[in-house]
Amino acid sequence: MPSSATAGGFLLVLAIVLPVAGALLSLALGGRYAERIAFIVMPAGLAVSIAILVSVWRTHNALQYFVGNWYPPLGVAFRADGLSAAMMVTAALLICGIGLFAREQFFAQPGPEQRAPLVFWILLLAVWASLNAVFIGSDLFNLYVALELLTFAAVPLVSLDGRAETLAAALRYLLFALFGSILYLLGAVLLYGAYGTLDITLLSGRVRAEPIAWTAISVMTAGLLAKAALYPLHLWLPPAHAGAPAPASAILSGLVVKAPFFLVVRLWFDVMPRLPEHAAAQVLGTLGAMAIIFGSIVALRQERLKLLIAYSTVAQIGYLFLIFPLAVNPETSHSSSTVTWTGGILQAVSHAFAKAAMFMAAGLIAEALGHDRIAGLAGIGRALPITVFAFGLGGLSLMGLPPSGGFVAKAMLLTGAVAAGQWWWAVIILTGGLLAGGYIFLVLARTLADASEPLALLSSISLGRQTVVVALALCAVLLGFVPLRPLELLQIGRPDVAIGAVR
Amino acid sequence: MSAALNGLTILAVCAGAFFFLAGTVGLLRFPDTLSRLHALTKADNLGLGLVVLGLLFQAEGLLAALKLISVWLLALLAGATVTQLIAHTARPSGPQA
Amino acid sequence: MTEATLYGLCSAALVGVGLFGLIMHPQPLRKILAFNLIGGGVFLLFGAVARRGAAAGLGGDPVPQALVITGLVVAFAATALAVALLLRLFQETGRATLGSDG
Amino acid sequence: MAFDIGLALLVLGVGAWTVAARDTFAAVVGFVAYGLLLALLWVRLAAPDVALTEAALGSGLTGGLLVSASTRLRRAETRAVDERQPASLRLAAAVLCTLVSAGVAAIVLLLPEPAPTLAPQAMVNMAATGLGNPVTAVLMAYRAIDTLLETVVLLLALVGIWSLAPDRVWGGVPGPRHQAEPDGLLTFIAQLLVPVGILVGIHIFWVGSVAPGGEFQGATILAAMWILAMMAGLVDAPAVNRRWLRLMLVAGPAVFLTIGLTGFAVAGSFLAYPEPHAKLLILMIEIPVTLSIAATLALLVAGPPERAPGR
Repeated sequence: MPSSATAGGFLLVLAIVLPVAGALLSLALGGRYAERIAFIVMPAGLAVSIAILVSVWRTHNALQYFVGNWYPPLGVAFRADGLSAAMMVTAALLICGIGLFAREQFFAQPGPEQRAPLVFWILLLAVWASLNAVFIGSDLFNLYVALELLTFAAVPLVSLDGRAETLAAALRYLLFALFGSILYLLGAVLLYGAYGTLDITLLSGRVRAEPIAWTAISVMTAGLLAKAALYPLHLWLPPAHAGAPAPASAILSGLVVKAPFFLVVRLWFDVMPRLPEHAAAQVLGTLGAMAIIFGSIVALRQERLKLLIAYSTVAQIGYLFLIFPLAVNPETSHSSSTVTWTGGILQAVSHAFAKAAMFMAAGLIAEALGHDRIAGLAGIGRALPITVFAFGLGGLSLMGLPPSGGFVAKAMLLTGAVAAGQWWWAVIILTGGLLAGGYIFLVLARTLADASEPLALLSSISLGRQTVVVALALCAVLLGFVPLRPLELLQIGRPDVAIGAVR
Repeated sequence: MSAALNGLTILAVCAGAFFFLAGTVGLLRFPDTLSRLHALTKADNLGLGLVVLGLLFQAEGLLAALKLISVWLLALLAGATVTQLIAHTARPSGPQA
Repeated sequence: MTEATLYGLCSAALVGVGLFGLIMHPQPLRKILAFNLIGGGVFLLFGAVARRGAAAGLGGDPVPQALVITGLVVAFAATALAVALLLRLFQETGRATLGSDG
Repeated sequence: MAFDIGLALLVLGVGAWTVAARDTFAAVVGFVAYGLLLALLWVRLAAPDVALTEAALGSGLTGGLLVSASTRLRRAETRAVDERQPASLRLAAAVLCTLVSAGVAAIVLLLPEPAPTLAPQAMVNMAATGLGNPVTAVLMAYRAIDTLLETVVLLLALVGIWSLAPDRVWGGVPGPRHQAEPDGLLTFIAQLLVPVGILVGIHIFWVGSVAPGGEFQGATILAAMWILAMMAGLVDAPAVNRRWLRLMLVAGPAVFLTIGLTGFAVAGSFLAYPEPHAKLLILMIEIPVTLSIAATLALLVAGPPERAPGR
């Protein structure tokens, strides 16, 4: 392994330190400072993320940093490859968008300090810090701490309203998350006991195909699935994501569930890149397929808009796990598994934008109407055309229709399925798309219908917030112009570099 | 000399262990919280005291002996505090707010 | 069998026992308790691994030992948050369960 | 070895009992015993630092938290006892858990020989940190980033707990007010124990650089003393909007972060310490961190604000 930090490695430290410092300062100063600090940290953090992306792109190499000049296995390393950089920029863009959107809702009035604004801005920064720590973490225990940080930032977001049902949802979420953490930790100690290191790069060189590695990775994966809400461990997600305030839902559904998925990818493709395990990958794929079918069907039957969107998250998470049977497959060529892999990552990114936009659109609709019953949406399309438009754009990506990131992602997954000769995944992908089309059109048809009586809006929705929602939805659409082949950026710093070259 | 000290140690520690045993039996057999606490504290304070006494014969130097004694005193104090707290919550009228 | 192996096996059993409690108990407080039980088991495995790595005049590998200290603190924070949520839920609704599927 | 087997069986038995007990309060008491036995076990595993943490935090503070929760939930818990799962489900769960245990046990037996270890590396590099306790060296130097993030984790958990307060009491005081009884025995004992406990906490923290102990263990004892003082009514919990409290909570991680960042300039890396001053810098971090952790732990136990701010 390279023995020294790469130039620009300090950017990785900044990516974590900036939001952490912001959160600390917000708690210390309190009151109305929290929001101001967040709006200073947001552009700075975005700039850091973009700088990391540019640096990775320019040098065609992963950024690396050794904290305190202690080298693994004794010390802890940070490492940003193309995948990390892409995820960090996604997170930064979304956090900034959500922050702009939330400004009105969590505006601190002058006078004594208020609970919700202070807590929201602190948690927003904390979520960001922990996501960055997850994306650049290179040490399995450091990643555990990052995951816990993420959990403690995400759970209170669910119950920010303080309603009793959100308290129950938050508690259930926390219990699932803790269950996941403890399994993850169990796997980590097994790996340390066997190979004497927790560093991902070192582990990838030491791990052999033997029971101990299998057990460790399976246990860790099981724990992460509970955190990522993959079927059948999804029970906590819909009430938690639907019960949270709209900006919080956008964070939770768009970003937070992607972190455990990201770690599963790290484990399967980075920690043990040379140990393809067909059977276990098929299990993950099957769970993903069941999530797609089950989540979509239940979404179709929802009566409330936010719950529908939350169940659609359950389904969309399913797609992410289809990459395992398709990319971890000794029979497919390297380039085809790279296509599938790229498709999975694109799905994660475009779903993040689309789902955040949809949750925020639903939040605006609920704010205007005072409820989010789908049956009562008639006429809202005329009252809030921009918001409904954004909702539709997000839906495009969920259905996998062009032009949208979801289309490219699903097309890549389809290509991978056909190339691998596993046509049944293709059937699942297409069925999921149809079902998504069903529940999106169900909502859109309602919103575009004429109201039987003139609609009385409880509050007017500012143009600024609607613009933010459209902008995020447009990001999901723009991802649709990505070429239909493996992205060079995502391959930088991966164990088998050079696209298409089988080692 | 050392044989006699060893004998004293064994005697005291065994006696201490007996009180621990008695306290544990009391904890398991007594009917309500307050009498259970009674059995525990009486027996354990004495039991720990005897064990410490036994170990004092083996102590190397004054400092070690003082440390042992302060362990006993600290345990006495902590035990008394926790007992008070438990008794507060356990009394029939319930915990006082 | 060394003591490290013995305690390693003990921790494996504790993980199973705690897992059973976590799955089967309907009350959240019992689930929190079971989570701590599993935590104790997993941390004990760190201890067994550390003990196996005794070298350089140390009774155990200090790295896993330090990780356990970090882990214990995090587990305490998690327990405190879960208990606070549960107590608030009880205050608001008068019940301390999560409903049918909890 | 016989002692170890007996101890392991005892821990297992108590652990199983906390799952099997019908009464939640009894289960919690069992858990406290479980924690203390684990602490004993950690001594057997030559990990006195962990033993101290387990006894103070894993058994003591966690136990206290769960005991008070189970008393407050007593009515609800007794009602829930009858909600038992069907026998078939219990059997399936038992089979699953046995499989997990058997799997982990098999792996324990398969662990490679000789065991990989970082102990020699940790010892060789300890000179550069100026410390004498390798566990503290791991926590404060080699893996300082974990410790830094962990202090943030604690703080975040506290923000999460505070966020559960109803809006009208935001900025108020956690928990019910405990009245001191001027002639009460509890008040007397607490007055006696608190100063002694604070001394013990500081001692445990102080020796941590060379001997078993350190910031987490010391902070836990300090936190316990604060909690005791609050429960005995000697002091009231602070209102959560107090500036001094916020500063005290944030001071530890903030100083840690600041000294870490100066590492960029003076030692060439984030969280690196220039060699001649390493020990001094680590101490400068540890003192505020210990205070912040102690305050955070105590307030984590105290819970969300329940009384509206005065004045």
